[in-house]
Amino acid sequence: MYLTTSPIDLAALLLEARPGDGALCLFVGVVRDENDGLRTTAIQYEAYGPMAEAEMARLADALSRDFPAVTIRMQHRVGLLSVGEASVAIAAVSPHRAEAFAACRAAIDRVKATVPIWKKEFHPDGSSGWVDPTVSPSGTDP
Amino acid sequence: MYLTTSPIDLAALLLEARPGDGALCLFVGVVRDENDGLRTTAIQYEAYGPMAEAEMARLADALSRDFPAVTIRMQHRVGLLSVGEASVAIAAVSPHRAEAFAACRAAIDRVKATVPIWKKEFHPDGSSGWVDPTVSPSGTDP
Amino acid sequence: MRIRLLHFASFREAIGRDEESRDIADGTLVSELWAVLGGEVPLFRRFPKPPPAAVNREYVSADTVLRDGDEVAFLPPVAGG
Amino acid sequence: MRIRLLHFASFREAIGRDEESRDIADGTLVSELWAVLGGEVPLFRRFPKPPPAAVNREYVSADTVLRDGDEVAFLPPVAGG
Repeated sequence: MYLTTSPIDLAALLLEARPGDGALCLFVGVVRDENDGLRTTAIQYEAYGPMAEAEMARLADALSRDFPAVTIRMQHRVGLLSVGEASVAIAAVSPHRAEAFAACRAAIDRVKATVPIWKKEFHPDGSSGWVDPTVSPSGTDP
Repeated sequence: MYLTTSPIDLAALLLEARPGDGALCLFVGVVRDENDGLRTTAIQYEAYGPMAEAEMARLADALSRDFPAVTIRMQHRVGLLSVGEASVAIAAVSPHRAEAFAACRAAIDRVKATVPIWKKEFHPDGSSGWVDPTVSPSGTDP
Repeated sequence: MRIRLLHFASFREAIGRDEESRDIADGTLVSELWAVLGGEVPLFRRFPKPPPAAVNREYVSADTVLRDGDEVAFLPPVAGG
Repeated sequence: MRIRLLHFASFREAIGRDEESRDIADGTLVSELWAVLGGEVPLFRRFPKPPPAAVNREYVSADTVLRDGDEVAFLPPVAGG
């Protein structure tokens, strides 16, 4: 399961190293208090669950082909998250660090580009809005 | 203190995010069971302690200048480590992911290049040897 | 033939439901289904071309022919991470 | 004048001690101190030029002039991480 409604267990993701692995790169996306100049109090993550699971599995397969030495674990949280909570975490372990960094970076970039997950930001004045990275480049961050 | 003789507490390194931070990149170097084709059972890390502390502080200052949006935490372990134990951990948090990855990668590269720490590898046959990255390129890994 | 149509995020809010079944003509293309929805939802007419679409939980191109029993979704710009 | 000299890792093992005090001539350069050590330790003579050196816990160049009370170390190739 790549999606979770519970807080992401980073320690569990970190347990991945095998005896031949010398490098672990972990990326964690965290809910920020601001996006494009607007204050954010919380973010609702909504997924097309079964497709998001399938798409992340396809992504994991593609990453295994592109980075054969790397083992990758990913989790994406859905539901209502507060500022400071982890929305996504990706752990990449490999014998050497270059491919751990490269695979981890590729993984988060691809997750953001193709996995059917959406987020609605809530602002201090009670307003809210869906983030559209195609019209607001920094909406793709972190 | 950047050096520690105790196991690195990854959870403590991860506690770093501020409300404006949306990205965390953690790198962990782990003792591998093999280096340059030789099996490894353990590694002894030795440091020029006071200089290593000073050098890592200088490194942290330089990284703050090069990546002003990023907060970095680093720990390097010294002493005798078994396969699978973390030798170094670097956490970089920032508003966006690009600079978190870049700063984390730069940090581990610089730690390996300049901090006065040495490692002696122990092999299954009882032999041992100091790792010299200048004659064995992959000795610089992870 | 009959398909199942799912709606997410801003599209779900615009159309006012998250799921429905629809009878459509045999041979209907993904792009033609989008045009039908555009007749019902003003927001959808603002798209110069159909948004990314999924059939049976995989991305497909707009010229894909729909089949009976398909699970279809048009996807607003994704924003995971 | 008197300096404190520290030895680490392979250099420590080659010279057989981790620390010592030495009396050296005023104005001795880092590179000259290395040459003195080369007279005592065969391994050190195999270096075509002095290895990285630290004075008072900072990297210095080989043409640095040593001063009384300095803490000096020649550093084998570092291998942290």
